Amino acid sequence: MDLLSIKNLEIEFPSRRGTVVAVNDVNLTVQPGEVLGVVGESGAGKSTIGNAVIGLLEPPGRMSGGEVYLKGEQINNLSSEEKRKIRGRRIGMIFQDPLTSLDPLQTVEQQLVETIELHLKLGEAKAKERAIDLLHQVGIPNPELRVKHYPHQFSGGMRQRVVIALALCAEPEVIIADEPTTALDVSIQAQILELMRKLCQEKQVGMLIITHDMGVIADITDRVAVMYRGNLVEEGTTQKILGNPDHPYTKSLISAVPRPDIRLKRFPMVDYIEKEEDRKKLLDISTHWLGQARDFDAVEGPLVEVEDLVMTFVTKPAFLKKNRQTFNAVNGVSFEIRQGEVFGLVGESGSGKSTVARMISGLYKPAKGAVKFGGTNLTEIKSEKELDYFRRQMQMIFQDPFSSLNGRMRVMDIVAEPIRFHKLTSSNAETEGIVMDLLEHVGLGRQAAVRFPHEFSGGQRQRISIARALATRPRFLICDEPTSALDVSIQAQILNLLKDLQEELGLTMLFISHDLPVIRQMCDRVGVMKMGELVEVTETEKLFTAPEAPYSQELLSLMPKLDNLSQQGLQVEGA
Amino acid sequence: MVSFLFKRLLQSFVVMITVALIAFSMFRFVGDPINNMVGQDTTQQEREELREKLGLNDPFLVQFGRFTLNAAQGDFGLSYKYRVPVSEMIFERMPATLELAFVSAIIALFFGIPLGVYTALKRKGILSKFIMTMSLVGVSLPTFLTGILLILLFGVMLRWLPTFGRGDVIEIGSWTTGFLTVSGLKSLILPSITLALFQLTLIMRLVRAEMLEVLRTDFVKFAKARGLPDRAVHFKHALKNTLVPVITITGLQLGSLIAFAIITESVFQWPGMGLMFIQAISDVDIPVMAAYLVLIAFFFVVINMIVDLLYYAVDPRLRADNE
Amino acid sequence: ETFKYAFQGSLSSLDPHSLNETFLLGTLGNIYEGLVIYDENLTVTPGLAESWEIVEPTKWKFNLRKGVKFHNGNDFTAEDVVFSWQRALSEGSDQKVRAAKIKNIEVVDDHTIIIETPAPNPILTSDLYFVYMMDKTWSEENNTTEATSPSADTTGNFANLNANGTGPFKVTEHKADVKTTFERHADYWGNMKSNVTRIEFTPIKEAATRVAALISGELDLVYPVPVQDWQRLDDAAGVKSLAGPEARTIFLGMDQGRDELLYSNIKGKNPFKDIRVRQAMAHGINLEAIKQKVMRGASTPAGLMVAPQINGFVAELNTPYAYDPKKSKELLAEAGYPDGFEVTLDCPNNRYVNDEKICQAVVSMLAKVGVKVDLLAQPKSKYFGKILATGGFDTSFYMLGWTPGTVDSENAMSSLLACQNAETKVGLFNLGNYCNPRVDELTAKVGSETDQDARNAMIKEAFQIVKDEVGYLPIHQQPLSWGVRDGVSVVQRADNILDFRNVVVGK
Amino acid sequence: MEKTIEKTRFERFLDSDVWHSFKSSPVAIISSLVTLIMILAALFAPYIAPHDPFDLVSIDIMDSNLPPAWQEFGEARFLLGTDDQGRDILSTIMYGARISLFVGFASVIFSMVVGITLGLISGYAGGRVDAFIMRVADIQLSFPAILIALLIDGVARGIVPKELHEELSIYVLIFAIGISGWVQYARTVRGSTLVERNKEYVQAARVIGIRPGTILRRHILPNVMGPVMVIATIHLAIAIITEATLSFLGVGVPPTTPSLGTLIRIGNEYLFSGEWWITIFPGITLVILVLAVNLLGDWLRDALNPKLR
Ligand SMILES: Nc1ncnc2c1ncn2[C@@H]1O[C@H](COP(=O)(O)OP(=O)(O)OP(=O)(O)O)[C@@H](O)[C@H]1O
Ligand SMILES: Nc1ncnc2c1ncn2[C@@H]1O[C@H](COP(=O)(O)OP(=O)(O)OP(=O)(O)O)[C@@H](O)[C@H]1O
Ligand SMILES: [Mg+2]
Ligand SMILES: [Mg+2]
Repeated sequence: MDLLSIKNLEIEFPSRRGTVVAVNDVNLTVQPGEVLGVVGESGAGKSTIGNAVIGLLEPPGRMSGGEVYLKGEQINNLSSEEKRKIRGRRIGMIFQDPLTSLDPLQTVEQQLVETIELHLKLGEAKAKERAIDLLHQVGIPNPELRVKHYPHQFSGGMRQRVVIALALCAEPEVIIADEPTTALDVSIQAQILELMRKLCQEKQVGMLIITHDMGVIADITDRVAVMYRGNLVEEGTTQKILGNPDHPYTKSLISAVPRPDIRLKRFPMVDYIEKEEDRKKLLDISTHWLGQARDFDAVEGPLVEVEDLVMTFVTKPAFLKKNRQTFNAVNGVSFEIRQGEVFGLVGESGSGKSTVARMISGLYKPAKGAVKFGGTNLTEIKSEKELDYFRRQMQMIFQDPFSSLNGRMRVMDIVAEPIRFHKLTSSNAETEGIVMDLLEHVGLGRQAAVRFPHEFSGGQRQRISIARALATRPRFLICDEPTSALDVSIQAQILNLLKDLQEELGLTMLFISHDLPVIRQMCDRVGVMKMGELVEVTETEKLFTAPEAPYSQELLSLMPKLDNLSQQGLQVEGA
Repeated sequence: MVSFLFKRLLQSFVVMITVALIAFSMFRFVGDPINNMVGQDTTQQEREELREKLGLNDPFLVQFGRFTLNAAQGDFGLSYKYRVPVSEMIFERMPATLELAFVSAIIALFFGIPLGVYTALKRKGILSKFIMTMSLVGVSLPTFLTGILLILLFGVMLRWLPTFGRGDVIEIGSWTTGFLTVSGLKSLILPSITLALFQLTLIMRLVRAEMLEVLRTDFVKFAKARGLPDRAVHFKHALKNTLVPVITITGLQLGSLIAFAIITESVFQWPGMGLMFIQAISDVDIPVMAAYLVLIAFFFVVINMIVDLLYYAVDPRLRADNE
Repeated sequence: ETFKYAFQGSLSSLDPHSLNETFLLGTLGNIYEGLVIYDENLTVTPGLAESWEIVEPTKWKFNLRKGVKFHNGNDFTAEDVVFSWQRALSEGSDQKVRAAKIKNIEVVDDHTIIIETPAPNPILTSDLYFVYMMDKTWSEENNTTEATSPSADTTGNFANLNANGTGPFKVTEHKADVKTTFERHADYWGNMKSNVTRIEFTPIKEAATRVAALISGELDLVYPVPVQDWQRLDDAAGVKSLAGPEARTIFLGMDQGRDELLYSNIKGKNPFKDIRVRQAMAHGINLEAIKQKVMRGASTPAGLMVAPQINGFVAELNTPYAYDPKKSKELLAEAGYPDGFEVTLDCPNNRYVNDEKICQAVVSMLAKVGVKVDLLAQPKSKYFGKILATGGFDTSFYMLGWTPGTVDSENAMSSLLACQNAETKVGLFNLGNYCNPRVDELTAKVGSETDQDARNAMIKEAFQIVKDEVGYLPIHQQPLSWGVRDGVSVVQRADNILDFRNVVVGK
Repeated sequence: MEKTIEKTRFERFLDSDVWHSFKSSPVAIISSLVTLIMILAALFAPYIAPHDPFDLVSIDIMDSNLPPAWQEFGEARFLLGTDDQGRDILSTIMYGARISLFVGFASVIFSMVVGITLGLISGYAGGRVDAFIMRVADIQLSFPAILIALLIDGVARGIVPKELHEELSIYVLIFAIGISGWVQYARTVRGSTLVERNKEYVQAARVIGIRPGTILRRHILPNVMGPVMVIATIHLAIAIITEATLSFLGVGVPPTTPSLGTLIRIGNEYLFSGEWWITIFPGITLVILVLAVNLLGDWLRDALNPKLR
């Protein structure tokens, strides 16, 4: 008997403007002890399937056809109370968006203990013990202390691990993991994958894992299903899919996987197009709006300099200052980014990468140290007007696409906002034209403009975020894991666009990522962070060939190798 | 935190002084106190003398200065009308008002929150639509009308409940309480319902509005995905996330219940501070008004301070901003 | 027997010299007593003085009652009379006007005194009713030899919250504005009808609540009851309304002093100075309609400034001006205002029975003859602050009600009819400054004439003049309106005072 | 899609989600219809009301306290009966509603604007600005509308010439009611702003360089409007009633031109005597109005929330 089986699943989102069929006639099965990988285009309907299985489709979404069986028992037509009993206990779910999946007002401990007590019927003390143990298992350092913290005190990757711990805590029979490792560094990722694998093997748990990371697919899955536009286009053993795909879409996907071993000038891309009108226009930056009118002052020396940055968080507020517990998330970080350079920042999850990015963009005020832009110390500028000039040159793509978009604005207004604000166009019609164009270039299509953020998949939202960042025609772009939620082919497309911008216009970037192959392809120099400190800053190639710091060496050794990847149709440009 | 409290305390003095200042500039618009202090036979000259003696002819800054100086020494003067120390009067009235405000706040919260949650969950249900509509009938009828209608129904027609006053009270130290006698408790019912009706509707609607938003968030979905029972999802996770506006409004409403439950107190002849205050206004009893307003300012500062502290207690994200 | 009642206002003090207010004095009249008291019909009868005689025009001899005991057991003596008089004259006292009618008191013996007045005073006894007798010893012991003054220091006055009189009831508990409890004084000197042993008084501000409390059986008596609720009371089981005429006359006053009206569109002259305009006003108001509709038939339309209970009342002058809008318009046209004129009517809205409603009705009646009246209705504290001397008589048309405290026309004449005169302190409530030298003269004479017939003739002459000149626009004597439980018998005195002596509670 | 750019505003509106949600919500349609009818009836009272109750010449005290036409003693002239001065209740409701609606809406809008603005600034700026605004709010809270009305009325009467007093009184009312209501909004908005301002979408806007003012208006405001709408719609009833209370103090409209609230207050005195129609009919009118406005507000709040569609 199949552990989990999905038959002819069909899901649609009806709306006034027509019905979006998100999933169309999909059949999947998971056996006990088996790991099924689901890959596919961003927006293909992968998360929707996961939601449907546990019966938490968001309205107006509804299952318009098909059945779901758990151990032969049909579960999609159960009463809501019976469904609830299955959730968490028998089917564990890890949602795609770790940053918003946790209740902001309760400590991690409260949320863990509550779930453990409910499902395992343990006493409070036991449950607490188990909570700490779980955190330990998912690689949260210092779990005894951390367990008392609130979600906002965790980094993106750490929250993701808490979510995993929550999903695993009742030892369910089936685990549905929606991009569980996107925000994790390779070592933690390896640890988590190991944990999951062990669960599957020892407890005969079945797992459905949705991911864009071919490394993860190669590492953990037994079988792989490939989705495209709501349809299941191909299914087979991992070996088969990665090594010898049949469907042209799968082929195009595999070809776009960034190579960890050598640096290519551009990301290889094989466009898979069903319909001719979907073909993306090639973009000529020299004539395109994005490339025009850059009136920035020339800068001598490095564009961005970061000097001895320190960021202190209060982790336990207290009545008196001396009883307060504080913690330096970033501790004495200095580096510089030259003009036209892409500076990579890698490192342990929770090591302070996002915090550095936020300090540079002015969102956090450093406790100590200085951020200089073109020689000007930004931390000292007081007047808004003056800062404006620099802000226009600087943009940021946030790590979490779910919360960085205002849910009450339409995509059109979100992307147009920076253009309108900086008065980069002369008419509204022009602005709207540019926004449409940008949306197309990030692969969303024009019809996205009138929708609201919550109507999009994770990857699609990330693309909105990217379009918004590009809309100001920035000189310096801070990218906090810009593409981790994207499928590799879209990723390639966007990274190529960034590369073009960099080459033609000298766009400077701070590029934070856990994806080492991407780092290798994108960055000129890399800084490696661990526990709030910069342990190594070096040329990218040097890092990959001869890492110096022990931590760097460890990181690289854990990088998935993807040896057996199909290399069909892949032409190596430059190198 | 200590410095937070200290700062607030300091600010509260400024607030109270400002209130006194505004109050003094206001009093001459309320009417002439003399007419309420003497009979109609009293001669004009005597009236003038009295004005002079009371310092009513002094420039208002002088009057204000005198008030602040005396107040600083704990002396708020004598009520013009009752000729007893104002502070005594206020403290005598305080228990009645506080008990009433407390009971109605409890009623409002006790019913308002669950009903708000219910109507949010069953947004389209018939019952919740009915509740939403009925709650409005309660607020759109003026308090004096609902009060009288309640009296008519329960006091006059059914004769179940007393129509006025506090019933028998028991003195515990300097506090008088109606909680310990049957007639005291019975007397509480109608006025507290009258007062609570409005608060209840407001809280219920606020909770509903906020719940609707929160119920769509990812963490609620994840809580459901973990299999948590509905009660935990709705009350522990969702509800808690709606609390900031609810706390704000509850705080403000509690403040105004304590300070200005004027109409309810008059309709039920509830011997509380609101009634005293409205009487003081109509009698132009300046010392009572002045002391009372300053006291109320203090109340509000304290209540709002508690509200702000509750924000921190409820929402850890705000704690980092503290200071 | 216990008797519970409610009134709209509160008992602000227990000090008999603190505030000259009908309700306060009326209530304290059950605790304290003066040398004389009023009976059911407002006739002066012996109180703490058994008898008196006028020995000289300015000297009265009073024989004090013997064996009278204060509530604390002390005896009442002549000493106490002197003390009380002096106390009434003290700084904080609001009885100074009455006390000043006495120049000196000579103690003949413990129970005989001679009171000397500054001038012959035919109505001295009426003034003495409200000068209540306090116990000298008690007052000295408790350091309350002066009246409670609103301007005193924080140290409260003992007599303000405690009482010790000779009256039939003593105070056992007093919470100002909340509740006052009385108990029977066992050693009371007099005989009284009342069988009540305990009385509870609660102020209830809202009329509806008061009425509800009566109907629901929680109270035995409430007053005032809105006139429109009488029917309801009479229909309800176990309660009834108790109505009667009050000695208060409600009237409108017109500014006849200023050369230009305030708040008017007529500039440079004062229409009210023209008698034709005043007549037009008088004929333009339908008093019968006000009685029928606003007062539910309960008032007595008036043509005179004093009520029948008041000494000096002239029945034939009490016929109101006839309602004749046509004539009214003609008169206005004659006076040069064919299109009428504008004026603002100042009106209280919580002082007299249906005050605001009467004003509204008047405004609409006058509109029909062409006088456009804007109505400014305000609560009494703002209202009196505006229209009285303290507000600079800031009005050109106003409503006022007057009960002569002495139950004598002289009081109305000197307050309302005499020309405003700050020095002689007359006419101070003559807010519109109606002024006629003959009336002035008569007022002065009436004040000292001891021959009743001559006096009444003078009063009549004065009233006749005022009536002819339309100095005021009397409206009606307002009704007293109480509600009582069946089985409770009380006497409704025309001065709206509840005398506990007359309260009998049946089954 | 290119066409959207050329669409007129009206076309865009017809195409908007709000309009579509409106069309498909019977509650919204009915409640907006009711509100509209009431507003129109008030606006055009002089043309459609059977009598002019504010014209003193036309009312007659002898017609007072007549019951509704269908009752014994009722007269056909006065469908819903008359009040204590002989005014036709139906007409007085229409005329009175003009005052009440104007005062109600104007004062609620006034306090909303002031309160929201200050609340946003306070919550966003924090620190001293916040402390200052919130302490001003505390001061404000200490004064009930009654006192504020008396103060403003006094001051206004002092500085404005006497002829203008009557026109002025209604603005005094609006100002007094409005000013005593803003704190509710300010504190609510501030509380929510404190929470919202740290969210990432706000930070994203900050990184773009958007001015705090614009961030507050475009980003935070829509996200904190939920509770504001709840309070505002309920406040409408309060404002209308407060107007009646204040008019009693002599600061508002004169008794010869009663508003809806005043009519209810006056009628209240006749409840015991059985003349229920004086208070009940205007009371029902007020209840219906408040109901309609609130239901409309509920609907609008849901309709403006993209996630609830
Ligand atoms: N509430 C909604 N209303 C309308 N369309 C929706 C809604 N939610 C999702 N969709 C659409 O459904 C499709 C599938 O979304 P889903 O989140 O399942 O994608 P996904 O495969 O998980 O993508 P990603 O890899 O980017 O997370 C998308 O095209 C999305 O636009
Ligand atoms: N508001 C906060 N209060 C307390 N601690 C915080 C806060 N924000 C971040 N931290 C802590 O600071 C550290 C660095 O966080 P940061 O988000 O910069 O990590 P990161 O390197 O971006 O990690 P990831 O790759 O997982 O996103 C973490 O340990 C986190 O727990
Ligand atoms: Mg997804
Ligand atoms: Mg991060």
